[in-house]
Amino acid sequence: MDYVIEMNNIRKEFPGIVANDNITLQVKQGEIHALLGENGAGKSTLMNVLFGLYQPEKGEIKVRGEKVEITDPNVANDLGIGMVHQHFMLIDKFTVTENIILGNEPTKFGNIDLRKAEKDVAEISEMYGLQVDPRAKIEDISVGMQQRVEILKTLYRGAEILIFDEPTAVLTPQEINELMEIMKKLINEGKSIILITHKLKEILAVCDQCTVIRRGKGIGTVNVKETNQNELAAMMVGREISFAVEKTVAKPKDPVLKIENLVVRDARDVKAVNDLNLEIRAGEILGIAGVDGNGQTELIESIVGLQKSESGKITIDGKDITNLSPRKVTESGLGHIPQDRHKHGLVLDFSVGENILLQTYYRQPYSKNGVLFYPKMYEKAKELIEEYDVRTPSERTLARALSGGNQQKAIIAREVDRSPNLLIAAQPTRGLDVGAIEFIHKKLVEERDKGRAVLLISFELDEIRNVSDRIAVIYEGKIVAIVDPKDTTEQELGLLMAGGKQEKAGESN
Amino acid sequence: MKLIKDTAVKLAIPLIAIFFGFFAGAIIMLASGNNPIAGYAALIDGVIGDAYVFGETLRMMTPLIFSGIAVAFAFRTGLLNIGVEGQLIVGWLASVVVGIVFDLPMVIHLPLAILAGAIAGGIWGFLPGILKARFQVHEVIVTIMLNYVALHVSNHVIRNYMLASGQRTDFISPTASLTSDFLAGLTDFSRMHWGFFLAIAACVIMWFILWKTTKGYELRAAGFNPNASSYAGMNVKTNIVLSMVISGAFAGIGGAMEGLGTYGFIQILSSFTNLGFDGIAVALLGGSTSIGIFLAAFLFGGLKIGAANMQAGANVAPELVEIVIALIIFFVASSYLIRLILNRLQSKKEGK
Amino acid sequence: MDIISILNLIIPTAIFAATPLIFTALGGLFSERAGVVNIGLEGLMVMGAFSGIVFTLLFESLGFGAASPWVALVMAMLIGAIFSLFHAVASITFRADQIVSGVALNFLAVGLTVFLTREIFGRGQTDYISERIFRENILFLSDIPVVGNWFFSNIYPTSIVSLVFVLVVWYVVFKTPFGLRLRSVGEHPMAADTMGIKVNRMKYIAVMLSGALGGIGGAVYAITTSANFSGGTIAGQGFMALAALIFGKWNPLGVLGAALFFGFAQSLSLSAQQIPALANVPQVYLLIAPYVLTILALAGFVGKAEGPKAIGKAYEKGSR
Amino acid sequence: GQADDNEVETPADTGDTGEEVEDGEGTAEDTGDFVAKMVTDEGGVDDLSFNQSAWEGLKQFGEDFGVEVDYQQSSDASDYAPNLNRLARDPETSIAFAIGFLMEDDIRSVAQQHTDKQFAIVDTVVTDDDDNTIPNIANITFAEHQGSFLVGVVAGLQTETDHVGFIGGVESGLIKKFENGFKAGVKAVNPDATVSVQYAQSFNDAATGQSIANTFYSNGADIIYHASGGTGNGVFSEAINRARNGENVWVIGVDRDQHEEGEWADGNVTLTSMVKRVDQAVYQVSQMTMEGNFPGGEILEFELADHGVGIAESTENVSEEILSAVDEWTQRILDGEFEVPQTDEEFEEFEI
Ligand SMILES: Nc1ncnc2c1ncn2[C@@H]1O[C@H](COP(=O)(O)OP(=O)(O)OP(=O)(O)O)[C@@H](O)[C@H]1O
Ligand SMILES: Nc1ncnc2c1ncn2[C@@H]1O[C@H](COP(=O)(O)OP(=O)(O)OP(=O)(O)O)[C@@H](O)[C@H]1O
Ligand SMILES: [Mg+2]
Ligand SMILES: [Mg+2]
Repeated sequence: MDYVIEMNNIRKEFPGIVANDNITLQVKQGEIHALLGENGAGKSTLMNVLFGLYQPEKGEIKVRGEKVEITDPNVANDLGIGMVHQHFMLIDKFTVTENIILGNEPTKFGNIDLRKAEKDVAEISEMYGLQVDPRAKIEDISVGMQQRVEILKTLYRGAEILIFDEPTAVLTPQEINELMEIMKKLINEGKSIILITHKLKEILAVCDQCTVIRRGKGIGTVNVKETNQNELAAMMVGREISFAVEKTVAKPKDPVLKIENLVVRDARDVKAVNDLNLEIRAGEILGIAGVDGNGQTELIESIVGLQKSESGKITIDGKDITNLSPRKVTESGLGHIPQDRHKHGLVLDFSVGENILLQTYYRQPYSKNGVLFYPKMYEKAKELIEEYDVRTPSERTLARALSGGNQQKAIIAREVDRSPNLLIAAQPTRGLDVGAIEFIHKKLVEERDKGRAVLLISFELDEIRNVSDRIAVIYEGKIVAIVDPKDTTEQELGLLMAGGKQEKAGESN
Repeated sequence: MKLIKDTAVKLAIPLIAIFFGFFAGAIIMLASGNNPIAGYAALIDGVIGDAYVFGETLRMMTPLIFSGIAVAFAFRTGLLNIGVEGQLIVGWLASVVVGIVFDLPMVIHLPLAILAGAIAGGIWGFLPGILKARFQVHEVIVTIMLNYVALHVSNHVIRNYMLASGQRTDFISPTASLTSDFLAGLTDFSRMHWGFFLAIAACVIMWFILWKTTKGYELRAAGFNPNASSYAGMNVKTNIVLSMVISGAFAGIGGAMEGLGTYGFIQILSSFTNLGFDGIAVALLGGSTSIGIFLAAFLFGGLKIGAANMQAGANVAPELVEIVIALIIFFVASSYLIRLILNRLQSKKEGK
Repeated sequence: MDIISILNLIIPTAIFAATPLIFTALGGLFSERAGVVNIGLEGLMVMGAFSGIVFTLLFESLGFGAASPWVALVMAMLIGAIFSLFHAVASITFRADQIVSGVALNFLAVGLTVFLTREIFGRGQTDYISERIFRENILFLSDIPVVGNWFFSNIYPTSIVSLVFVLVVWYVVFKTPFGLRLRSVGEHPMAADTMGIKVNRMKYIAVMLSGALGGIGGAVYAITTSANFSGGTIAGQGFMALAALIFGKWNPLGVLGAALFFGFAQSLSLSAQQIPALANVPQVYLLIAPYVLTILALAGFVGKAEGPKAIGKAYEKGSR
Repeated sequence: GQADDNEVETPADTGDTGEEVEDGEGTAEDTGDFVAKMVTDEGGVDDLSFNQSAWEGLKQFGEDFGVEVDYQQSSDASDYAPNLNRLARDPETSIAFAIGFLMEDDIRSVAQQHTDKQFAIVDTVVTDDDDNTIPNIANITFAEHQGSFLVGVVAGLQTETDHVGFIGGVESGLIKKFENGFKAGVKAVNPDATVSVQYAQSFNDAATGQSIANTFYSNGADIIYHASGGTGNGVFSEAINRARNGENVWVIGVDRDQHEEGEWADGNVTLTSMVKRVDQAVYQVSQMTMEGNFPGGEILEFELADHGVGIAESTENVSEEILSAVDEWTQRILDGEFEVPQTDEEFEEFEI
């Protein structure tokens, strides 16, 4: 067998934890090799070892059959290993070209030869079909294009072996499809790929082999052609996972959220939400499907009170909340799981307990006349930690120290426990493993069954289709269609999201 | 078990840093031909040698505690207040003005004068706060600029409206004075005054506001993550302004301590008092905690008072003390180094 | 007095007052662009002023003649760079809080220089230098009518050097691979690391450059203006340089503008008493004018100053 | 106000005081026990100014009489009180000098607390609440206006542009004496000359000093008298720059002979200096005290007649005629022909 990469018996420790315990990973030339495992299983760590960011305590690495010491990313680059990181390694204020050439700049008389650089970038992007604008700044381009820049970075350095760490977690369905195409193209060009993803469907779609790890230990490698979703999930979690969201038929009651002719302008003064109308009833989950950038963020922020709307009216349970402050809106019965948990959801340097009380600290019994009662707060936090199965050493542990899934659970505990009549969940499962996803979906359905209205926003069509009772498709700031998930296919949804008309979608059926 | 060890390490770090600082100071003394033992003996003698110097040390601590708290409070809420110096000066001026101009019974006059200091300092903190909240102007520049404005404006007011003799204003009326014959008697005529106890109270108040009130919780949250705070319904802009106002008010009271306690007047300042800048060091050395600030102020105040005796008793230039202070701050800041050493020692012990 | 002669008075003074600020703020630019906050600029200037004077005196006595202050400038640059290692080691290697470390640097500089002054001169201030840097007319350029008068005649060569430095720094930071890497380290050190850039080495270089330029800034001030050194020679200029850096939005040309603005406001306030129209304005308004104008400018039209993204944080491999 | 009736009667040069010991009333045992100490202000004993001058006088006194002398350095204003107190409580100290008017309030309280001790202060008069002098403080003042008048005469005669300048440090009653004396001197000999006046509002801002000097010179002044401490360094820098370009500009120094400051490769821009003989004053008061004539409660004004103020020795840039004019004016002052103005009001009324 010709392995391009052999990682044998790798051990990597962090203070107090063994992230990789005797893991072996063997990747063949020209294959897409999946790496699967729960949050915190040690996948990123293993790949960072391969890329030279971490040094393993034990084990050996062979590249193309030769034993190597990868002491830093430069060595990895020289060996033809490139990595697209889970959290993008891009510099927002730099242009695409600058990001790509960084550390490897073509020069002319001592200064950067930007013209040559841009030409080189255009050439490579042409070759692999990775559309980018070489002069655009990273902060101005879409996440999908950012990802292509990441890939270009590795190719620019002549990488033959590419590591993708959860590349699809932040992409829209369209972008995911494009990425899959690109990966296939890369394989055809003779490259080899290691792909980390939590989405089993993706593994089944493009991968050849799949290595599963659990809690830092290697569980085994399977041939993707000979396996299925359930088997993979079981290997990864160590138990059976149900993928279908179990729920009964919704029994919607009175409308909770009513949005009429809403107009919101974004930072660039464009009407991001343009005359939008929407209604959600108690006891139903309404999913909003749409390609990123069609007004979802502005819609949520204007409901929540973080952004002023230009015109239109928003009511919760008949109460006008248009342009009220976030605090007033929350008190009118809104719960909100924000899409970026680190930026908007948590104060990472606060304890888990303090984070759980982030919306209610000012109320009795946690405080009175402006004085806080910490014992009461922590008592409550402990209760919720138990109830929502937040895995944390204690309620006083800093939120920073929790895994993404558990951070998300803490947020959900906070938002759901206040029994809001309206719960907005934005990308609630992004980057989480299937176990955590299962838990969160269950919670959303439970809330629905308690008679709450749930607004779900997600770029994952599967999630939208599985969880929602109704799906509203948003396009250019308007709701262009409302469909029933049961009799709408993924293709139809995709078409609607791309601006196609509902009738057409129906016709094509 | 682990918790106990963590606390022990936390306590050990400043102590080790202080030791390193003094050790380095000893080496410098040796290198410059002085006797470090005599030098430090004189230093210690100059801090706790008798009631007078001890009283002076406590007197020196008083404004340092306030300026330390002012810096720490802003720091806790994510703001860097370099303007404590200016806030302290206007607070000093305002308290003295009230102390001179009004004729009131002490129970009203003294609190009013202190309040005047707090308000003036608060206003001086409000400006950078509102500019940051409304226009995103970097608070560091504004506070630096306002220091100079405070200095010139205060000198202008003194020179044109309040000049009594030489370079200073009149004395404040006794009803606004913090001086205490009792404390002075206790400490052999030192200038220690009631303000010291106000400073202790301020430590408690800062701790209480930050850790025991909903406002403090909001302020800290906004300091760590303004985005998440506004998502959680807190008004981040108001909190920025409030934090700067409170910080400035603490600084202003620190100035009132000088005006109502130590001096009883304000003079034309030919340069900054440095009390505000020292506050940055006090706050950071004290880890922005109340107890830490108190202890750091003691160390600073003591070293400053003791420095003179070092020169008198052992002929060591007083600047040595500044070097030692700087090195202590370095070592505290480099706690990573100390942790590394401690870990090394620990694992060696375990290895055996 | 007509407007031209007022400007004749103010502009050269503004340039002169701005020069030390320009050098020092350019130093701060390197360090902060690489993600290391430098509140220690004040201390670096102190160190530079001290070295500038001490070495001028030394070289004078060694018979270097008119070259003495220039050689001393170079020495001040070196000493500044070496002294800045304190900040670098503490904040980069030992992950000290950069603000704390900068504050400590300021304390240390004043303590150390005055202590050394006492050791060397037996008193709290140095002797006066007699070889100085003098104002000169710049060949040809000074003959340009009006403008030549303002910018090129009777100007300190150090001011011209500072202008050249602005252009050089601009070029280095924005046009060379070194500059790109420097900025990447300040924006996203982990990204830079994955691209094979030695993050901490870049930071060290940047901090040392800030020490070198801060040293020059302090030395220029001491050699052209105060002519000796004492504990009070540098009193706040470093903080003004920091303000110029932020005001100038971490851009060399911005820094130049900001420093000139400070200089202009200051020299206007000093000259105002000699200008009939302004002679009756109470002095306090003129004294605070530079600072108030700066604040107004920031609030009014300059607006948000956003620094390098990863500024203030020590880089640990693998942390997020 | 200043009282002139307590003038010192025995002006002596430090050189010939050795004799007087033998003549003096003090016995050998007395002198053996006598200890004179001083507290410097922030400048320190080596400030090239009046602290240094005071210390030189004290040292000379110590050498001449074989008695112990010492000093205490203050690093900032809050050190004055502890330093004075340290001397006051030291049983050995026979007389404690406070150098500088900034210590006025501190010496008052320390002296009132230690009534058995002997104190002296330079540059001001310390009074109690009822405006009476304090019995155990000797007040040493100088007639700076007289000395400034003489340099004003020099400037008025020397100027070729009929335009001279005065740069003050921080504006205060004391510096006003320099200003008004100078202006009066210029007016006396050259009534048509313009005198530009500006205060830097700092004693330690050479850049501002240079900028103001630049403005003055650019506007046609050719001689600048400065009374501004370290700020004056910038005045010298500016003058040297211009002198090198062939301009005929001068600086008049202050407090001591500032010849050194004006030196450059091809010349010297120091025209002359107004010196204030603090050393003389300290020496004489020490001697009086040792001899049992402690001038407690008295106001000693060291003036032209006592050689307490005057023109510096370095006058090589001043012509013979001008020097003889100075002598003439000196005599007229000594003869009491007119009073040199000290305040703005007195200057307004000054006619000659
Ligand atoms: N820099 C670090 N310092 C300390 N511990 C770390 C560090 N990075 C990772 N770990 C720990 O190592 C373990 C493995 O983390 P890793 O990031 O490899 O997980 P992962 O499999 O990539 O998870 P995910 O699916 O969430 O991306 C975790 O338990 C984590 O706590
Ligand atoms: N420097 C660190 N110190 C301690 N733990 C760390 C550190 N860096 C990462 N971790 C831990 O690594 C684990 C997983 O890390 P990973 O990068 O995979 O994040 P995650 O759980 O996937 O979250 P997300 O992808 O949503 O950011 C978490 O437990 C996290 O707290
Ligand atoms: Mg990962
Ligand atoms: Mg993850």
